[in-house]
Amino acid sequence: MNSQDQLWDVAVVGAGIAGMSAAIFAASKGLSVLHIGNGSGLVFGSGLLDVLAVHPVKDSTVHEDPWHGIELLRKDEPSNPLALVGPKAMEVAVNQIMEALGKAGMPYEPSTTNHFVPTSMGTLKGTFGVPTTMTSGAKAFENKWPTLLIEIRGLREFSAAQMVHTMGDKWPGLRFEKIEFPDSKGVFELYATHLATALETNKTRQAVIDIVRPLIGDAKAVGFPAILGLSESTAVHKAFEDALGVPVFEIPTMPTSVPGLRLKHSFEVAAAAAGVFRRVQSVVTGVKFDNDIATLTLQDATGNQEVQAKAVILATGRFMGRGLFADREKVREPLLDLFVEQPESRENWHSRDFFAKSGHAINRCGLLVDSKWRPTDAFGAVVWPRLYAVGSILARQDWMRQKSGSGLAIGTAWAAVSAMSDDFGSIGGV
Amino acid sequence: METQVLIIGGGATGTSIMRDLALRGVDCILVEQDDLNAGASGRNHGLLHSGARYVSNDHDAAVECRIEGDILKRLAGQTIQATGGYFVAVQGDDENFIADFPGHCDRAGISWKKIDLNEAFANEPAISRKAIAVYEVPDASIDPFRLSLESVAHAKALGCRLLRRSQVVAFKREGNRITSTTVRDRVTGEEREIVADQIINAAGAWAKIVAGLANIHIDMLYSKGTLLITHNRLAHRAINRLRKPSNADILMPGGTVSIIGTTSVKIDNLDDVYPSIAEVDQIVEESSAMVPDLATVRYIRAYAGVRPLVGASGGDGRSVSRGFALLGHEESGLQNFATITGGKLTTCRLMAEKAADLVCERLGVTTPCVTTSVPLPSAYEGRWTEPGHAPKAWMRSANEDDPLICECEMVSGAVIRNLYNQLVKAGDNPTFTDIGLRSRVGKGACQGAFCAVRAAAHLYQHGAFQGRKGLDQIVDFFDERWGGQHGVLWGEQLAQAELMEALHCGLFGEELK
Amino acid sequence: MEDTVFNGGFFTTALWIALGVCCLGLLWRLVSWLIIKIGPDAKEVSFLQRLGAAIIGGIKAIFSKRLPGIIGGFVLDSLLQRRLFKVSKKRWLGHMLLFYGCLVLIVMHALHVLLADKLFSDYQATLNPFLLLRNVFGVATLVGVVLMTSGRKKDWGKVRPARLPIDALFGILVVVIVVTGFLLEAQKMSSPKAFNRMAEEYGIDEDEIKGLRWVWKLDYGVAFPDLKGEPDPDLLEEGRGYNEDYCVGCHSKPQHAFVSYPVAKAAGLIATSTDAANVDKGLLYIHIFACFFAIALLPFTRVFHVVADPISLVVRGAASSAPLSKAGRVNRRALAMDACIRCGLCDFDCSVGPIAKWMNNQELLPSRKVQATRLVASRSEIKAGQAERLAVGAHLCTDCGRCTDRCPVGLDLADLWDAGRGDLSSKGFPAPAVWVKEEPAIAWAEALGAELGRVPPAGPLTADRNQFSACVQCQTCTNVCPVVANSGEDRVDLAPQQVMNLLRLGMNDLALGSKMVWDCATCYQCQENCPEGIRVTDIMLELRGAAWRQLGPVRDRRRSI
Amino acid sequence: MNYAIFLGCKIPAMVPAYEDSTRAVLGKLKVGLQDLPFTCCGYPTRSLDLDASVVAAAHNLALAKQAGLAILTPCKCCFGQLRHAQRFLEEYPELAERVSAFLQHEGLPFPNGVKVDHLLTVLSKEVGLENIRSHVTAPRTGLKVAAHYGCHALRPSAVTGFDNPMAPTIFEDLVAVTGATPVIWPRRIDCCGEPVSASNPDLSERIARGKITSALESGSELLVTACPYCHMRFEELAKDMGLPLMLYPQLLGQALGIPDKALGL
Repeated sequence: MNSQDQLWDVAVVGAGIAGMSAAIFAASKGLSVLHIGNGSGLVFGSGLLDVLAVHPVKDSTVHEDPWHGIELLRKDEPSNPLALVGPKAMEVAVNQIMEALGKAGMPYEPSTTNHFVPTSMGTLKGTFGVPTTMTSGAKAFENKWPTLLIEIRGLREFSAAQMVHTMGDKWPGLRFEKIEFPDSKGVFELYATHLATALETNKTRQAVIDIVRPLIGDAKAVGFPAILGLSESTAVHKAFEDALGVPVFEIPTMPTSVPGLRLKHSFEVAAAAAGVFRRVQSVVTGVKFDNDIATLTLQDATGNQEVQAKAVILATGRFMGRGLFADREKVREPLLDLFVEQPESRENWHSRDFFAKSGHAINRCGLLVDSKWRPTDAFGAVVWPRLYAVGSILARQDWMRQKSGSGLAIGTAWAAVSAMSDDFGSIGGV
Repeated sequence: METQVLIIGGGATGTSIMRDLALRGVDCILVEQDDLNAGASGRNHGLLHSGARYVSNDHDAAVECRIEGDILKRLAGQTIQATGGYFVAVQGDDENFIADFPGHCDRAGISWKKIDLNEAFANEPAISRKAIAVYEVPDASIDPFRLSLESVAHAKALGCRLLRRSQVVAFKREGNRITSTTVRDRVTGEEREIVADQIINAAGAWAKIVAGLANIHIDMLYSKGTLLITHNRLAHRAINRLRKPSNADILMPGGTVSIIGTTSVKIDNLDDVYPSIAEVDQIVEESSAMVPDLATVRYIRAYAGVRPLVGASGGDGRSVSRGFALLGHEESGLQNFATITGGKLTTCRLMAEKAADLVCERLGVTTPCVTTSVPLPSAYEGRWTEPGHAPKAWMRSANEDDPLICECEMVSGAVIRNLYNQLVKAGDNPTFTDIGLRSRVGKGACQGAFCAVRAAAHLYQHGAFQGRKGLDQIVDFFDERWGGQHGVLWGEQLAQAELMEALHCGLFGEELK
Repeated sequence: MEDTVFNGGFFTTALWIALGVCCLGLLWRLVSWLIIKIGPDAKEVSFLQRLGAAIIGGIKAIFSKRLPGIIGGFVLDSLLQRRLFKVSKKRWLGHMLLFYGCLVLIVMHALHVLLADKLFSDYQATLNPFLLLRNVFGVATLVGVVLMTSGRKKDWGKVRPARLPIDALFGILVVVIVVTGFLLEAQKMSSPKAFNRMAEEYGIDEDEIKGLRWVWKLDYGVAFPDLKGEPDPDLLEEGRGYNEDYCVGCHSKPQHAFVSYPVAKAAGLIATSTDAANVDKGLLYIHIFACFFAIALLPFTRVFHVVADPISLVVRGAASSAPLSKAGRVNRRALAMDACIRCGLCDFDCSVGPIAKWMNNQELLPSRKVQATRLVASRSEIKAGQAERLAVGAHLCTDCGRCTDRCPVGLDLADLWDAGRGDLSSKGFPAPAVWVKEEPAIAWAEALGAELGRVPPAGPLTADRNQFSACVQCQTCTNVCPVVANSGEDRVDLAPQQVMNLLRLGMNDLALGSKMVWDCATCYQCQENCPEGIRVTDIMLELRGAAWRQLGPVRDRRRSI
Repeated sequence: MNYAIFLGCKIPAMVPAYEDSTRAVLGKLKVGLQDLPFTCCGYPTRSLDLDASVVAAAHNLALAKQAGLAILTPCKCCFGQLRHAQRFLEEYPELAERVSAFLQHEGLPFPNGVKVDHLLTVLSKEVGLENIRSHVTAPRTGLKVAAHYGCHALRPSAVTGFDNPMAPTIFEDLVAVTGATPVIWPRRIDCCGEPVSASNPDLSERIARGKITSALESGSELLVTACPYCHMRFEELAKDMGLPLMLYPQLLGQALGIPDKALGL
C-alpha cells in the first residue's frame, strides 16, 4: 500500500500523544487514517498520564479529583480546551487510550482520581494515569510504608539519596541503598534504557534480584529508577515482585526516560493495531485545500509526494514539536500560517521569574478553535470545514503548570474526532 | 577583623589590587557583596584590546591598552587566547574613518595589516560579503573570571583574605579616618566589623553607593551595555566594526561560543540591570550588517553590565572617556579612603598599581609594584572557566568517579566536587551559582535543565549535599540562569526553555514546592 | 648446415648456457614456492613443513579419487582454457594460437632431432605436411601475439592490469624468432648459394645441374641471376627427371610454405646480394640466439606460467574438497606469485572496479594487488604514501570472491587478500578502525592540533551549524545505542551524544579519534530516534572518513620520525 | 513482475544458500529475475569515502536504469546503501554532477528514479501475502519463529521506507504466511552486531549473543534472517546457543514445498 495512491478519510499531522490518540480514535471509528510524524517527542514523556492536577495555577492549588478540577476550570476559564472537552468526555477518552496502551504492552492501573507519585527529584507528582509499574510508589507514600529505594552507581540523573533527603521528613521509613549494576564495573555512565533492556534477560534480572534481596530488611516496598524493562516491562516488574516478595515500583526520572520510550513504542503498536497507516519520517511541508479535499505535500528522502485526505487533524504541538515557531517578532503556526492568539509583544512572553506563580504568558498562546475543534482566524471564522486542531497547540491553556498535558492531548483528540466523525456522517464521507 | 587594607569590590580591579598589595607584603581583606566579577568585570566581551578600538578618538587610551595588553599576555598568558582581531568596514561605513585608521594605529604603535578581502572571507567566512575593508590587529580574548579567580588565589596564598557575599553597610568615621567598616553577610545576615588602616573602594558601578556610605559624593554616570552569547562560535578572531564606536560592533570568540555586543543605555538605578528585549533586538539587527549569520543564529544567553563613567554630567555614555579615575578623597577630609573606578578590563592591572601606590604611600610602605614582572600563577580554581578546557581534561583523566555532569560544556563530576569542596573549605556554603561562576556548568545550550539535576544527584551520591539542599539549589540555579535566557527566548532556545519548563514544572512540579 | 651450427663450439656453449640459466631459473622459482612468505601465518611454518606439504599434497593428488577430476580439470582448464573461453573468445583464441603455435614449432622444428624425428618416421623439415604446418603454426603464433596485445586498451580503459618490461621483451623475442624463421626459410629458398651447396653435397655433376637449375628456378623459386629468358624444354624435361631422382624425396614444392615462398619470390631480386652479404647467416644467428635468449629468459617472465599454471590448477582441483593445511596454504600463495599471469581478467570483473576508477587508485584491482601483496610481504619497510594506496586497496576489498572465481589459473585470491591484509597490518598498516584505536582521542587531537592548528569540519553534515543547534541534550541517541549498551568493561570513550556535543562545540579534533566513531554499528537507532532530526549515524560515518583522511597522514608522519 | 537481482558481494561468496533459496522461491512465485553485471553496492566504502560509495551505488543503479528494470536485493545492507546513494545524489547536487559525468564516460545514464526493493518488500507488497499463502502447500504450523529485522533496511526509515521503524510488521506477516507463529521478542529490531565484527569482535559477539538470548527467552524455536551479514553474524553463535537459524526464503521455500536441496539446506 502506498499512501499517495488513495484518498484518505483523515490525515493526522504530528505524532505526540495528541496525534497518536487522534489517529487511534479515528481509526477505531472505521475511518482510514494516514498518520504523519516521527513520534520522537514521546521520548520526553514520563509514562504518567496527567488529566488536571493544578487549578488555579496562580494559587498552586493541587486537586486530588481531576474531574472536580475540570468543573472548576469550566467556571474560571471557560475557553480552556480542557473545559471545552469536559470531564465526561475526558474520562472516556483517557480510559480508552490507557486501555489501548495496555494492550500494546504498557498497562495502566484503572483510575478514578489523581495519585501522588514520588519522583526522582523528591517531589510528589499529582497525576491520573499511572503505569502499573509505578503504582506502588504512590501507595507506599500514601501509607508511609517503610520503603527501600535503590540507587545505581553510574546512573547520573537519579539519586535515591536525594529522594530520601528531600522526602524523608514526610516519609520516615524511607531509606536507600546503592548498588552496582551487573557487568557495569569500569563503566562510568550508565543509561537507563540499557539497564532496562539488560533486565529483560533472565541472567541480569536474577543478578539484580540477588543483590537487592538481602537489602530489603523491614521494607514493605522497593523503589527503582524507571528501568524495569523496555518492551517487556510488565513481565520484568512482575518477576521482581515475585522474587522480592514485596511491592516494587518505578520512579519517574529525567528524559530520555525508559517509560518515555515505552510510551512511544506502545503508541506505535497501538496505532498499528488500530489500523493506522504511519508515515514515520515524512515531514508535511504544505497543505492545500479545495472544496472537499486537502492535499498535503510530504517530504522525505525520496523527495516530495502529495497525498489527499478528506479531513486533516493538526496535532503538531508547541515549540518543541515545531507546531509553533517563534521568531523575534511573533509566534507563528508554520505549516498553514494559522492565526495564533498571543501576547502583544515579546516583552510579555515570559515572566522574569522562571517559577513565576502564574506561569508565562507565552504558554497560553496558540490556536483558537470553534466548538467543533476547527481552527479559526482572529474573527472566529473557520479556516477549512474539516481542518481540526488538537493538543498543546491550542491556546488558553498551560499544560505544564496545570499538569494536564496528556489530558489535553487525549481529550481534545477525542472531542475533535467525535466532531469530525459527526461531520463525516452528514456528508456521507466514510 | 583587622587588616592593613580593606578592598571593597571583587571585580577585576579589586582582585588585581588584592594581588598587587599581597605581592608588596601588605595584608588585605577583599569584601564582595556578591561573588567575584559579579558586575561589569564578568559582563563584558572578554576582549583584551590591542588598543585599535580607541585609536581614532582616544590616543592615550589606545597606547595604554597596547602596553597593558602586552604585559598581561606576558604574565597572565593562561587567561588569554591570542585570537587576533579584524576591523571590518562594510558598504555605507564612513570612508574617511576607514582611510585614517592605519595612520592612527601607527601613531599609537599598534601593528596593523590590511587584509585582502578574499583572504579575509576565507579566514573568517562569517564576515559579510558587503565588507569593503579589513584590517588585522593583535586583539586577543581574555577570560576575566580566570583572571580574577587566579589573582585572588595568588593573593590568598600570600595570606590575604576574601569575604564573599559580604556587603558593606556602614562606615564608622572618627575625624579624618574611617575607623571601622560594618560588613553584612548576605546569606546569614550576620554583621561584623573590619578595622583597616586604609580602605579602597573598588566597587565599580557601586562605587558611588559605597562612597555615599562615607558621605562622599562621586559624580558618576551609569551606562548599561547588553551582550548576547551565540550557540556556536562564529568566528576565530575578534571581529570589530571599523567605524566610530557604536552599538553591536564587536563580535568576540569566547572559546566555543561567540559574544556580540554591546549597547549603551543610560540608567539611573543599579538594581534593575537586565538586558531589555529592545536592546537584544537592536544588537541582532545592527550586528548582522557585519556578520549576517547573527540574524539567524541561535542565541543562548543575554546579559548586561554597567559601565561606571566618572566625571561626566550627562550626555551619551559612550562619548565619556573610558579612562579610569583614582580619587583620594582628601578634599572631603578623609585620610584613609580612596576610590578607583571606571577603566577597562584591559587596564585593570594598571588601575590596581595606581590604587596600590596611593595606599602604600599612605601606609608608608615603600615596596614597589611588581605586577609588571611577576607572572600570575595558574590555579586549580581558575582553570575551569575556559570553554573547551573541561572536555579535554575529562577525556584525559576520565574515571569511574568522574562522570560527565554538564553534558553541554562537558564538565565532570570531579571538577564540580572539587570546586564545591574548595569553597566549603574556605568556610562557604556554596551554591550551584558559585560553581557555575568557577566552571562552565549551566552555560551551555540546556542552561542547567539537565546538568543541575545531575549535579545535585552527584553531590548527594558523594554525601556533599544534605537535606533539601539539592532541590533548593536546582530551583535557585534555574532562576539565576533564567535571567540570562529571558531576553533570547525565540527559535530553538525557546523550544529548549519549553523543554526545561515541561520537565521541571510539568513533570516534577518544582514550582509547587 | 644445421649440423655445422650445432657442432660449432660457440653455439653449443651458448645453448648450454641458456639451458643452464633456464634450469637454474626454474629451480629458483620452484624453490621460491617453498620460501616466499606471504601472510602472517607464513612465519609459523618452516621450510621443511612446506616441503612436506608440497610432497604430500602431490602424492595425495595423484592417489586420490579425485584424480580423474583433476585430470579432466587439467584438460579443460589448462589445455582448453575453459575459463578464458567464458570470459573472452578473442583472448581465448589468441592464447590458444600463441600457445599451440609455439608448442608445435618447438616440437616439430626446434627440437626435431629430439622429438619430431622420432615421432614421425618420415619427418623432413622441407617435406609436406611439415613444411606447410611450420608456416601455419608460425602464422598462428604471430596472430596469437597480435590478438593478445591488440584491443586491450579498449577493453580495460584507464585501468590496466600490471605489466612488466621483461614480459614485453619476451613477446618481442617470440615475434623475432618467428619472423626470422620465415625470412630464413625464404632466404634459403631463393638462395643460389644454398642450391649449390646442396648440389655439391649430392655430388650432382655439371650436366645434370643445368636442367636442375631451371627446374629449381621455376618450381622452387631459387633466384639464379644468370638464368634469363625461357629454358630449353628438353633441358627442363631432363632437369625434372633429375629432380625426381634426387630432390623430391626431401623437398616438397615450396609453394606450400605459403608465407616464406611469397617472401622468397619477393626477395628473389636481391637474393644474390643477400647471398653475397651472408644474410642467411645473420638471420640464422638472430633466430638461434633469440631462441637461446628466450630459453634463458623463460623462468623470469610471465611465460613461466606455462609451468606454474597447470600446477596451480592441479592444486586447486586437488584441494577444492578439503581446505589446505597451513603450510599448504602458504605454499599456495607463493605459487600464486608465479601462476598469476597478470591477464587482468580478475580486474575486468572486480566488484570495486568502478570505485577504483573513481578514486583513480589501481591498487584496488586484483592484478595489482597480487604484486602489492608480494611487495608488502618481501619488504621490511614500505613508503608511507605507497603503503597508503596499498592499504586502501586491501581494506576496500569486499571479499566477494569473484576474482577467485574468474581466475583462469585457479588462484585462491580471496586467501591471498586476507594474507595481504594481515601482512599490511603487521607492517603497521591495519584498517583505520584498528589504528585509530591505537591512541586515545585526546592524543589524536593534540597531534592533529600541533600540525594543523585548526581542524576543518569533517564534511557537509558536520559543518552544518543547524544540525547541532537543534540538539536539546536529551541523550536519546545514547539511550538507544546498542554499542554503548553492550560495551561492558571496554566502555566507549565518548557516548554518541558526547560526540555530537563536541561537534556542536566546534571541537571536531576531539571527536575524530574517538573509538565510538569506529565502534558505531551504524544501526541508525540514534538517527531514527532523535527528536530533533539530527543525523547522528550519518555524521559518525562522515567522521570516519575525516579521521581516515586527517589522522592517517598524522600517523604516517609520526611513524616516520 | 521482473527485477534485476542484486546479490551484492557477500551472498555469492559467503551465503550461497541465500541466492539458491531466493531464486527458487521467486521462481515458484513467478517473479522474473535478470542478472546484470552489478558490482559492489558501495556499502563497505561508505566509512572511508562517501563519494566513492555513492559512485559505486550509482553505477549499479545506472545498469538497472539502462536495462529498464527495478532492483531486487536480498541483502539489507545493499538495499540501504542503494537507497542512501539515491538520497545523497539528491542532497548533494555537486556530487551528482560529478557522478553523472563519470557514468556518462562509462556509457551509462544518470540513475534517477530507479526503484530499489528488498526481497521482503517485494514478497509482501508486490507478490502479496494472499498470493503467497495460496501457494503454501506445506505450512510450518506450530513453529515459533523469531524474525530478525536487520537495521539497514529498517532505518533510517526516511531513507529506506521499509516499514514502520518502531513497530514493524512486515517480517512477522511474512513468517505468518508460512503457517509458522511469529514471536514478538524484545530485541527483534536491534542490531545483529555484524558491522563491528572486524573492528571489535568482542562487542559484536556480545550484541549478537544478547539478541539470541532474547529470542530464546521469548520461546522462539527458529531465528529467521533476510540479510547475509546478519546471517553470518548469527550462523555459528546460534548453533552454539541451541537456536536453529534459517534464511527467510528457506523457511518460505519449505512451506511452498520446494525440496530442501534447492533451498541450500
